[in-house]
Amino acid sequence: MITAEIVDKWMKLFYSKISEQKAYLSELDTPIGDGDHGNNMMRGMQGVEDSLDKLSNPDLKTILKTVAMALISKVGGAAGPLYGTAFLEMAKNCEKTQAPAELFKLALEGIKKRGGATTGDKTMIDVWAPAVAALETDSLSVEKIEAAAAGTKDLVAKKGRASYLGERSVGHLDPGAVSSQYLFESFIEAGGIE
Amino acid sequence: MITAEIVDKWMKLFYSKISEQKAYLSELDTPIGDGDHGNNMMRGMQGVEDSLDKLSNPDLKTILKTVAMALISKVGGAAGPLYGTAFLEMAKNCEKTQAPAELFKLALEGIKKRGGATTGDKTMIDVWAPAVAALETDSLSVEKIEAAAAGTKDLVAKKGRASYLGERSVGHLDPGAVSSQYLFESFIEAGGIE
Amino acid sequence: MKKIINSPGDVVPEMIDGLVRAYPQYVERIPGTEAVVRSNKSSMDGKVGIVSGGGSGHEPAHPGFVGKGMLSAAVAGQVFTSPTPDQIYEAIKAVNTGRGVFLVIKNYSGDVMNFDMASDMAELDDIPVKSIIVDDDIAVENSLYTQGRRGVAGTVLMHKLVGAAADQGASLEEIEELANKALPHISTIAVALSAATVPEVGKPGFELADDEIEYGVGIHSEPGYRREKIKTSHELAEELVSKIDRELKLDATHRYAILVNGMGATPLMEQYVFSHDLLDELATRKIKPAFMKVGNYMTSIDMAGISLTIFDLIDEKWLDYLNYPVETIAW
Amino acid sequence: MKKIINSPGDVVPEMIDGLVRAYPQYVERIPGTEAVVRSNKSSMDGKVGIVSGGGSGHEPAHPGFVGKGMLSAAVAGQVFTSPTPDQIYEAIKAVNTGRGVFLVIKNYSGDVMNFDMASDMAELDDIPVKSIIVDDDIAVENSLYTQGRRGVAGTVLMHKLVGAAADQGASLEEIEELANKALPHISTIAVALSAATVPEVGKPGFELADDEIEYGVGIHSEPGYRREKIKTSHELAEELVSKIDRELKLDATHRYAILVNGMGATPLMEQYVFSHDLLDELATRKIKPAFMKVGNYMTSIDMAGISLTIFDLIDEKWLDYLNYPVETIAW
Ligand SMILES: Nc1ncnc2c1ncn2[C@@H]1O[C@H](COP(=O)(O)OP(=O)(O)O)[C@@H](O)[C@H]1O
Ligand SMILES: Nc1ncnc2c1ncn2[C@@H]1O[C@H](COP(=O)(O)OP(=O)(O)O)[C@@H](O)[C@H]1O
Ligand SMILES: [Mg+2]
Ligand SMILES: [Mg+2]
Ligand SMILES: [Mg+2]
Ligand SMILES: [Mg+2]
Repeated sequence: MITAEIVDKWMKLFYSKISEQKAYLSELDTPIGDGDHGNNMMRGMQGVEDSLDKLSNPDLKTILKTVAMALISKVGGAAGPLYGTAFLEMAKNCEKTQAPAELFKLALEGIKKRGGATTGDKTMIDVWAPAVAALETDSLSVEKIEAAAAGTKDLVAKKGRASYLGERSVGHLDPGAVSSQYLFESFIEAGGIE
Repeated sequence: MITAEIVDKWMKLFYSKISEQKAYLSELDTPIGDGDHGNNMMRGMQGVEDSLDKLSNPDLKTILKTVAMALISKVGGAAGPLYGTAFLEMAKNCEKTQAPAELFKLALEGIKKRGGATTGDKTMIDVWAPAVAALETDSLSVEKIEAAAAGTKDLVAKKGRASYLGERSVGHLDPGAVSSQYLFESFIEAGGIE
Repeated sequence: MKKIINSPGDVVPEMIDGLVRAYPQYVERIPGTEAVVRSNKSSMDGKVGIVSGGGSGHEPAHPGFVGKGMLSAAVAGQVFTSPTPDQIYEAIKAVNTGRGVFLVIKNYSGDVMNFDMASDMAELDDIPVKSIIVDDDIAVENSLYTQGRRGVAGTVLMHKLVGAAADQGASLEEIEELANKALPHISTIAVALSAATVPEVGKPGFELADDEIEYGVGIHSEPGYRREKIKTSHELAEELVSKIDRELKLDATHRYAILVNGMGATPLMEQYVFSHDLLDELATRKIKPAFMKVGNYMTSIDMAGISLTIFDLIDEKWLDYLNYPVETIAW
Repeated sequence: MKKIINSPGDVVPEMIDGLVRAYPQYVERIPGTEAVVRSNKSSMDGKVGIVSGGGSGHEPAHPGFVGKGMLSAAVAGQVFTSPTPDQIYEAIKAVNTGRGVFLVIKNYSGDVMNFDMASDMAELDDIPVKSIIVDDDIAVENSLYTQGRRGVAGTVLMHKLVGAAADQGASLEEIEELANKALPHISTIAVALSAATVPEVGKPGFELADDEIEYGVGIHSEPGYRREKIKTSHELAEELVSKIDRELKLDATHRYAILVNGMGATPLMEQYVFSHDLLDELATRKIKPAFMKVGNYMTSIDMAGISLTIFDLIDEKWLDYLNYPVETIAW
């Protein structure tokens, strides 16, 4: 059951992971991208933090929509619309269901639709898809997420900037997959699957 | 007595010294100028060589004028008009006198008039003026010329690019003084004062 | 990193501020955004609005091309990062005078998605929006299964084309048709001598040895297709022209427009020397350009390098559009 | 040295060739020289000719400013080396239509002497020649006993001024008077982040550490007045404005024109950020420029750095001259 409190905790944890790993994420984005993913996510999460600070006792829909709008209007690049769309989809549907498996599944569909990528394209989807599958069987764990992110190393990028490298993208982690790893880890730490 | 043969020999010797010292002259021009004096002189002496090649049995006036025009149209920068003017003055006056002391004196006056500099301004004049004085007392020697060029090291530049440095020009040889040193050395080697 | 900036995080707002205050006769800032719009508002009356933009770091693109006859507004994202949809949406609203708005988007996932979201927002306001996704960089092989090719310097020629058509009263549909028709005839290829340094990153996007160059790099330090020892300008011209030739099938009976584009740190001296070799290379193919520009138009911050764009002017009108007078900072 | 060139010795002729072939609508080469003249010959009829030039390496200066309303011809010497009198003389002859020729010379011994010799040659042909020696660089203390100050970016504003006056039919004497009157009101000061590399030399004219800048450098790697640790754009603006203020005595009741000039390798991003700080700095003195330009106008090959020129428009007409339309590659 996702609640407003969990989202609030989740975002705080995610923000602190992004702060810690900002340089690392940008570094991952350098050989196969344009070196800004850490900065982009940091700017976005600062925006999320600022926006959430202004809310008092928000309901689930409000908090999810606030996160979405902050990400959409602060991140830019590829990650902004994708993460933004994910939270927007959750906000849209959270009155019907609060089950993580269902909400994350809808979010993943939003990401796929927005970016036109699919599993195996070496994007954040390669963390989101296995994470959603694990949620559906109640088996999401930090290990699974880490493994999914690590698995992007062997893939050839088909979408995003890394795709310009073709075969040469092999051997590098996808930065968006790693930031998504942090997102799911934070979700678990925030008690999202208890 | 300056003759056409001496000028021809002189220019060949000067050309070969410039070729050897091209990099050194540009290097001298770097801390207190714009690093091109060697290249400028090299371009000029190539032009002189090419022009002289086209003459057959020129008289003194023709050869001096040819040198002047080649320098004027090939060197550019500050050195071109100055060396060019010097040879032009010699050409203009060589029908009246062929005495080195007199011709070089007129050349020096041309340089002073063209550039507005005087002795002690840390320019080629600081080699030309003592050289002319020595010619007048029949005492020109390689040692005197070298000493004159070396003496520019202690001077503060008042004209040319080096003057922008003011006091900071002290401690550096003047590149035009050094190329003038080669000019006079070549003249001696060519038998000009025998 | 040695740059004339204050805090790396403030580069974009300060740059836009400097630009609009230096050139108030051409552009002004859309309040609350990093987007600029024409100061000459009446020049937009009754015309389709043209909006472009993208990450910053490509100056003078895109704000330098805002003005009568070219762009109506330009949106600046963070350095090398697509602008956000809310800002693009503000620009769309600011230039819509009733005949709709046309978006010129460079083909990067981020740009495409953010401009898409902005179009969705504008459609809710009943503003008709159409767009072109420019993908002129032939360094990357094209494929339906990937992101496809990048949008680079050829985008500036697209701005010029649709800007001129809009100024002459073309409808949104006509502009879309023009853009779609012209796009396949614009090809660009670049060579880099050094990479760009994003202020917030603080070091170059890639390293090239003192005697190395890389063909086919993008405008965000994206890697290219080959690394080699430094070549002469003549050999570079040969390589770049032959790459484009394979794509456009250069034909002595056609008319071509040429854009030689400096990447930011490459002086005009080198750009003109390259132009000399390029024109020789084209002359061996019996081609003499009908239109040519040389300079910094779509840069990559302080990258050293050059790109060559060739535009096959198969339609008579396109040359007129390129020559059509504009009032901008940088065209 | 990594540059897009062929042989270092061929840079100038190849560059001029690339330029004239890229822009035949504006300029053409004077046969047998490295000088360019307007293609639009009729624009010179009955007008005083304006000739400028100097060493190469300052592109787009000087050929980029040749065209109706600005220069009639420009002569290019070797890199950082004054052109020779014979070439200048050819340019004078090419633009003389009977009302005489005005020379805009930057104050370097070489330029002054070579242009002088060319004037002497022209006078033998009874072509009336007058000139101005621009010495706008306030980094160097002025003195009657030295070469005096250098001519730098302010020279471009002088080109604009006398070019506009000539186009409007001013006589040689009127142009000389205008130039003499304007000169003391134009001041420039620069800051360098790195030095230029002359192709034939192959290494930078001076070395600055990774965190060092130098104030007051010239456009040929001439040393400046102070070396310091890198400063913020804001602090640079403060330093440069205060230097010029000491010279021009900035006055809120005056109107000013501003030229922010990139040295060749400094991207527009930094130039616009600097402009932002500059305009703030001027605003503290209650000054809002009446005219401003930002870009690469008088470069120093691939030097990184910026110069600031302030022009005190004490005469009403000068602003009109600056705004007067021109047909050039680079103004
Ligand atoms: N079309 C897409 N679908 C899904 N994810 C994508 C897509 N394009 C990019 N990404 C993700 O976005 C990440 C890059 O984000 P970021 O660096 O912030 O944006 P940009 O590439 O615009 O600089 C990639 O690592 C990848 O995971
Ligand atoms: N006004 C002058 N009078 C005499 N000699 C001068 C003057 N100006 C410069 N020089 C000489 O010219 C030399 C520099 O020549 P060069 O480097 O070829 O020209 P530039 O300074 O134009 O690059 C100086 O070393 C100096 O000896
Ligand atoms: Mg990125
Ligand atoms: Mg010199
Ligand atoms: Mg990015
Ligand atoms: Mg020189």
